[in-house]
Amino acid sequence: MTEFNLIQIAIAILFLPLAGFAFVLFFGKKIKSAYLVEVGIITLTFVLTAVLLFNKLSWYVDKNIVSEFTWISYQNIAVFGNINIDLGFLLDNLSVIMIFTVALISMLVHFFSIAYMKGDIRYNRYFAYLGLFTFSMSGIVLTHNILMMYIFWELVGISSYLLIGFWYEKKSASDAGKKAFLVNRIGDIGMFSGIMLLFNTYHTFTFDKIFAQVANGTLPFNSELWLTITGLLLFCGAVGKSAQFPLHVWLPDAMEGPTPVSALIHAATMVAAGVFLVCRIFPILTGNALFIIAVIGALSAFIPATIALTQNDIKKVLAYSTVSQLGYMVMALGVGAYKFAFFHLITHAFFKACLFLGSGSVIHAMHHEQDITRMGGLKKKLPLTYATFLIASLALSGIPLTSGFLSKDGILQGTFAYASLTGYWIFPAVGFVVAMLTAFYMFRLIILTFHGEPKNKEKFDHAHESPFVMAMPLVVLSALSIFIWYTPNPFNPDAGLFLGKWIKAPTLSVPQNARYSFMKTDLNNTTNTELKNIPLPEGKEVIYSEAYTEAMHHAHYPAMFLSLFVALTGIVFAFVFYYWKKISSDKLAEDIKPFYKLSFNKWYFDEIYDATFVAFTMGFSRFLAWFDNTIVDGIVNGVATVTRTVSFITGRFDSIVVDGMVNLIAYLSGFIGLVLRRFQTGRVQTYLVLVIFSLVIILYLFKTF
Amino acid sequence: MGNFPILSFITFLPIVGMIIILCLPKSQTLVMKSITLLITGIQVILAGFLLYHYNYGMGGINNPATFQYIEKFRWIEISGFSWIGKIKIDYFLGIDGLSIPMVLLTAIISFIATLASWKIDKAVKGYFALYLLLVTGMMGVFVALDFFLFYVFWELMLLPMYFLIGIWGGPRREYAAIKFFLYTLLGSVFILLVVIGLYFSTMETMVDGTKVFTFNMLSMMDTHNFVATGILSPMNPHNLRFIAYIALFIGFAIKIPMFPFHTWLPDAHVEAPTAISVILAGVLLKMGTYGILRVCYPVFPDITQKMIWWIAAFGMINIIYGALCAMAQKDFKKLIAYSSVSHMGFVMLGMASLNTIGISGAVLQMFNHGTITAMLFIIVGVIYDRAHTREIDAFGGLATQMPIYTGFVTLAFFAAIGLPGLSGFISESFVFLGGFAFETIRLITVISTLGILLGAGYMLWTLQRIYLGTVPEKWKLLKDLDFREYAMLVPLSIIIIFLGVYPSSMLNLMNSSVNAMVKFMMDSKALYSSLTGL
Amino acid sequence: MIHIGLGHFLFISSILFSLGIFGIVTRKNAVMVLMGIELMLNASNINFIAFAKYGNFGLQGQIMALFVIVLAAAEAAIALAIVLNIYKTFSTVNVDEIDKLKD
Amino acid sequence: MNIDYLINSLYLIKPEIAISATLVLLVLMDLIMGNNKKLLPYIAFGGLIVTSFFIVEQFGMSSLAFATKANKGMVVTDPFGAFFKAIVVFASFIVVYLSIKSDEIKASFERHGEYYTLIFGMILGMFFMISASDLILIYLSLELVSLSSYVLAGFTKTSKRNSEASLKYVIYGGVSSGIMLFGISILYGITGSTNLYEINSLIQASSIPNLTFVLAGVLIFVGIGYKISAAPFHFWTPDVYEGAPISITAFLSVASKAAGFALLIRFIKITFIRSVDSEGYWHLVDMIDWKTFFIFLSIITMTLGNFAALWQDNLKRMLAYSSIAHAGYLLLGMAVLSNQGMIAIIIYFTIYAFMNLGAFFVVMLIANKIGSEDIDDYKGLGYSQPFLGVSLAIFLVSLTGLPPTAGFVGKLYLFIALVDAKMITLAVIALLNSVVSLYYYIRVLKNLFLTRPEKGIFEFNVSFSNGFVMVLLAAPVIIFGIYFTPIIDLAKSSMQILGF
Repeated sequence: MTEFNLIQIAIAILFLPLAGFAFVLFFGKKIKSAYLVEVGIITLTFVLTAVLLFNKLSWYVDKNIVSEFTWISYQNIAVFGNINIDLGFLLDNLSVIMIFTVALISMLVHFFSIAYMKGDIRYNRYFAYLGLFTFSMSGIVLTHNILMMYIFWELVGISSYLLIGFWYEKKSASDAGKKAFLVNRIGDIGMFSGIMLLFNTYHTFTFDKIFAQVANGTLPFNSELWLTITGLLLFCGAVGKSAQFPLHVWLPDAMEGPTPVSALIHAATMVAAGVFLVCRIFPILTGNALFIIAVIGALSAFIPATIALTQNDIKKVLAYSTVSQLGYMVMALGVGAYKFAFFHLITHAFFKACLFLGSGSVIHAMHHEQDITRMGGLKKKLPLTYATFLIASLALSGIPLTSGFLSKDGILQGTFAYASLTGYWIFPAVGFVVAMLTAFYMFRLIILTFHGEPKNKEKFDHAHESPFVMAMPLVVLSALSIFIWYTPNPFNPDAGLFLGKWIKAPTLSVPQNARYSFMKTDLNNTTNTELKNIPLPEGKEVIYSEAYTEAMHHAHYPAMFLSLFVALTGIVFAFVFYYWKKISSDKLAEDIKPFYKLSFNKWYFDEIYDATFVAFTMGFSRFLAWFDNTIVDGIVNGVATVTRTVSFITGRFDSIVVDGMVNLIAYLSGFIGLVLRRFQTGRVQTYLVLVIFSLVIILYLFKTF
Repeated sequence: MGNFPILSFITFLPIVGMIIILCLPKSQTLVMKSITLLITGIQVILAGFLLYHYNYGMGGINNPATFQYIEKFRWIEISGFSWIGKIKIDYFLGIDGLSIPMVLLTAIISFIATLASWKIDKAVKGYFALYLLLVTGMMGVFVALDFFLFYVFWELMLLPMYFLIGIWGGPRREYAAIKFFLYTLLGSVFILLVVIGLYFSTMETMVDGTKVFTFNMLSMMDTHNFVATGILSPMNPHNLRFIAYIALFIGFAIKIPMFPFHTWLPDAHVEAPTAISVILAGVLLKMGTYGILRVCYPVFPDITQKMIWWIAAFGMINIIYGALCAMAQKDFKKLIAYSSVSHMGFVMLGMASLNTIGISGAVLQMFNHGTITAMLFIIVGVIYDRAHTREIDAFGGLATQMPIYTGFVTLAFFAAIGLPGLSGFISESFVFLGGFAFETIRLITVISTLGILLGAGYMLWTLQRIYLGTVPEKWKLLKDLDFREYAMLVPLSIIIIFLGVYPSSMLNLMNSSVNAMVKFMMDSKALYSSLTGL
Repeated sequence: MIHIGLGHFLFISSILFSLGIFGIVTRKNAVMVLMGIELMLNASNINFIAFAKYGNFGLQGQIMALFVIVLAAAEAAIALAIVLNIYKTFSTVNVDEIDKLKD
Repeated sequence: MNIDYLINSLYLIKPEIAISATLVLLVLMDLIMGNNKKLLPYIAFGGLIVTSFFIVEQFGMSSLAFATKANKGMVVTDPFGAFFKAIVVFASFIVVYLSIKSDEIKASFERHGEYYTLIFGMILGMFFMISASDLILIYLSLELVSLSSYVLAGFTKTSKRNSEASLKYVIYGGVSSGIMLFGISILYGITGSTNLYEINSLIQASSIPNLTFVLAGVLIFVGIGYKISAAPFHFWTPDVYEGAPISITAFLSVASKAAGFALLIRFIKITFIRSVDSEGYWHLVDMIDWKTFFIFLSIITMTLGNFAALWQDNLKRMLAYSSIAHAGYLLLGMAVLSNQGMIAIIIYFTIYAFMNLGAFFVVMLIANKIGSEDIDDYKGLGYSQPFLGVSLAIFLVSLTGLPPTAGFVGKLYLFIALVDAKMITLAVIALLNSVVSLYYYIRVLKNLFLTRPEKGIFEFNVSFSNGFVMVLLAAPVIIFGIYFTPIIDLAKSSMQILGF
């Protein structure tokens, strides 16, 4: 296949789901089985992505395939010079792997939904929205420029909005959709500001061109600080979309949407878009920016993990877990473990999608019961679900032989190496604590759901295993949670093609002195002079200095063992608390009530936001509306108090010119008029007196001239 | 096409229609409606014709040679005033890249608003006669190049608008109508004063070499034409250019409407019938910003450059203030009205950027806002026709009851919040990109981006309150769209999507002119400082 | 013996004029008001004649005075007719009471 | 002075003679015809037509009539005068027509002879006011107009309103003209002449006590100010306008005002002028600061007129105040003290004649039917009487001064004059005033179109002749709004005053 063929395939991949969306949207009403078209299209899309993936990785593994056309063009204009706003595709390994993942999960979710959504009044509409989402997500992944990414970013936001609020009859659902969109918009404002900065500096949106110019030393406002700020502003978009602290509040609420949607959008793909964005812009992230990203990631990993400990809604637990895992990835990027961040993104996508679909299966079986304290013992009823769920949980907890073990271990290793080089041990510390917490809450979930005695007998009795279309995706996804797909050696992720050959950290464009010290390409260094002579892949400079590689190497085993240890500890604790019930969780909760409440109430983020930003905005807008009606209108219309004092005027005036509030001019006019008409008494002698009087005044005034 | 006076035709065709309608007996309502529809339809076709033959390379702005479809002949000429020379007023029409989008917009919106007027049953004859007069006024403003003519058209639409709101409006229509009238009249008297002041400050050289005072806008833009002693001439050390600029700007700003002159707008919208709201928001508001671009900028480039920060700042206030006010509204239509205030703020911000991207964004936003808001008001009209209330809280769950309608609503709302793929996105982005590139207003631009959050906030909240949730029992009988409503909403939707995907079509149209404008503004900086230095 | 000069005439005429105005604004009876007007006119007449005499301006002043006298008569006639009509319709000639037309 | 000269002079006052002849003819016919008075208005028309021919002839003339050794001339014949006479004759045509149609006038049918005679008396007086260049003639003509109008204002003797109006008018007018006469006597005393041209040359030559001059000037202005109803000499206007028959009110508001303005312009320009510069600005003798005086006067006149009009419920009374306001606008043209201002006044008057007469015509037609001039009674009239409603709307919009009506052109030229004279503040005040005026004009429109009739719809047909005259008045208001070259040309050719 030629590159052109690949681009053609990519175009098809992008637009097929859109066509599906349009078809189902317009004909969904009339054709009952329109959804099948959409499912067919998405299957076809998946096939195409597979073809694309295979061809790209086989023949063009080190080549970035770019195709673009000019969307908007300006020649020779003042201030900017020539501007070509291009739209186009960038097919690199990152994007083809990502698009494959998206298409795969999307397809599986489509299948799952066929059964899960059966009987919904807007059945077809649901599939249309899924198509729209797939289209938007593909756009983010395939694009070669930041503007187009922003465009699809927003489209993804909209499809997410539509899907979260799919059951809009429920107020909580429509609320959640709105919240998701708005919170995302906050991040988007930052991202857009970043885009403005980029455009203002580089007059282009295309990643490659921007990177090239940064590498040439062109910086926003000629300052590294501003490059940092640009990076962070772009990262704001990721904060919103990937539900990072402090904008993570929308994701748990988004669980109001149908569960397959949660699996597709709010676990596997869309929320990973933020991470994908950071991967894309990685070359222009300065050391300072990365550090802040790491901090945000760490906070996002830690806080939701603590919250997940106490949640009782099965989807909420998974949602917080998702936030926490995304935090992991972001933290990994922040500490420079680029490869592992992306690796975790992919592995997490599969096992988290599996978990969500599994929970969907449970919920389906339990007739929309989501409270895990009211489940129990479902192992017998739903063996397949249980099995897949367990595999995915193990992966999430980072138990060997799973994909999660590989990627999470990589991340921990990265933080470890980073700490050893810079001394910020807090990152590995957070990483390990969160690993333990993850294992704990996942097994708490499993135990409460699948083990023990059923709490709700009636629903338990009616529970039944899911049909094939639902079970099949579970099996596929849990299979993908096994190490074998990624590396032949379950303890060494680098051994596989995935990390070994396909995914490489990109070349940094950031000026040397704005990088992490260990990322500098110190050409004066003797060890590096050798490096200089080595023909480098793609003819680019090496970004990781040896120190980092070294540190990674050293961190490998300690991190692995430690992570294994903490994961197991977590699992054990979960068993102690919930399976063997050696320690009463309730009693413990009582003992550390403040902490428990903090966790149970999600650190009061929603309350705080409601009380501050939301209340302020709403209050302010109400104030402004009042202000607008009363003061602004009033300044022109006449201040209300004046109105009252001269109400005897208004009484008449209202009926004459306008009712209600009248212009200040009107009042004044009215007043002047009223004064004037006092003179018009109807008595001719009065008039004459006035004439004589004014005559005298005129004479007095003019005598001086 | 030869010398066919197409601009006159497109402008005065509605007057012909008006005369025909006035001659018809009262009972022939359907004929009147059809004639109006036909006339506005022909306008659309003519506008399409204009577009088809439009030369993209010609810039216009200050160079009469690069205007297109020019029609120019002496309208008023009186010779022999020894002390003021000759008096002449030209009938001077022409279009450039700034006006052609507006002409298109006017034609399209007029056509659609005619459909929206279909259900008018009170004094039909008067309504359509006034309506057509209004259309002439609007079209005229966008094609006139003589300031006097411009002013005549500008005022011409005041009165029809007053009656259209005042007679066919809602319960407080009289109040709203007079408020509209007074505000705009107040604004236009300021404009008039500046028109006269400019008249006495500029002299045009005639073919025979004599110099005469002129109302020609394009002559006013050429510094050679200034009379040294004119009160608005930059050469005059005691000139009143600054005050005149403010007066002119306020005159236009009232129409935009710019904070704090916006209070007529919510009232006018709430009371006006749907079609008139569509016209009002779709076309009339644009006249304010068009006026600023057409007159304030090129005639007063020196002052404009001084005031640019303020223009941007007021744009920002409009954006944020309008959005916040919209958020607090309980009346659906009022909410949309305030959203217009907010969206017109983007136009002001874009204009203030003084670069190609920003001004293109502003002009594009004018067009886009015209179509999007028209759609939004039609949407309000649809619901009001059925439910006879616009109380937001009275509704709920209409998505279930009227799914197709809700589909259009969603599209329009998303367009209004600047969703990519729909037209609002590109214009807003360009406004921001342009504004950001101009250092003076960079901070303002960044603050203004809050507007896209607030915009999403109130729009989605409204969507939720009216269309999501469950349907109250009393709205169970509401029917979905009928054919006429489709006919209004579908074309607008197509435009919105088309321009969202292929904005170049419109951007290329205005490209040369915007560039000419930017270049003119840049050149004038040195030019004017040298003039005042003399 | 006092020499009667222009000043005396002017003095008299101003007093007459002022008295006329005084009468006009204070009298209630319409007829009295009209008499006030006559006083004013005659004040002017005195002026004209005095100026004509002392200023050697020719006959214009005297002619003017004659015209004014004639006009005053005409005006009085018309005014009295109007007052008569007022008396018919209002049954009063008190100008204070004739104030139906006002704001 | 020989007899030939006197006869030659008579040629110069042909319009006046024609009017006088018609007047005599009317009296005779009234006596001869007895009860058949229907013919009288047509005789009046005939007289007016003849007069108008003579007036047209005068546009090309420029000479003084009745000059003596002691007097440079009593009557001036010039295009300026001809223009204002034309306005008066035009107004007379319409007023005579109005009188035929007016129910008020019809009610006292037996006195029609007096009615038309008095109207022609007024016309004659106005003609002389317009063309007089001698203080004696000025005073006499002023009195002639006044005396006739006193009677006409109270023409329907039985109506309380009419009687009251005429009483107030006669007292007020008497006092004003008395004061003016006193002023004339002082001016005569200072200069020793009654001829304006002579006074002018005397003033230019010698220095004369300042305060006395001011006194004389202001006192004379009282008389003129009362005629043009400039504040603060306007008090009679609302009462008399409201009280008088509508046809007479219309006549007063247009013709009488035109004559007053002609007199004012001629008086100021001839008496106090020193020179006119190439830009057309008048340089007056600096004894009286006329400029400030007129600025002051115009501001208070238009402001007062507009603001007081806001409160009126009676349309006639409102139009009275509106005419005061318009006098204020016209005074702006005076305040400029330039030929351009004068042209602006002339233009404004041309347009004002159409729109004001038209408005009164509509008011009359409606009053004939519903017997009321109350604005509240106009509710919904636009629906039952679309023709009248639209016509009134056109007139009122034009009075407001909005394009594309002629009223805008009138205002435009006033503002042009102001801006050219760098009197920006005054222009702003005037513009704001015109915004205020919108309030009360629009209120009528609101009642016409925006409100539904309360008392039920009254149907009546507008007769063909009424419709024709209405179109005759309304069409120019629109046409001149769009194409105003003719009136400006007219104004340009009419601005020529003898002596300059």
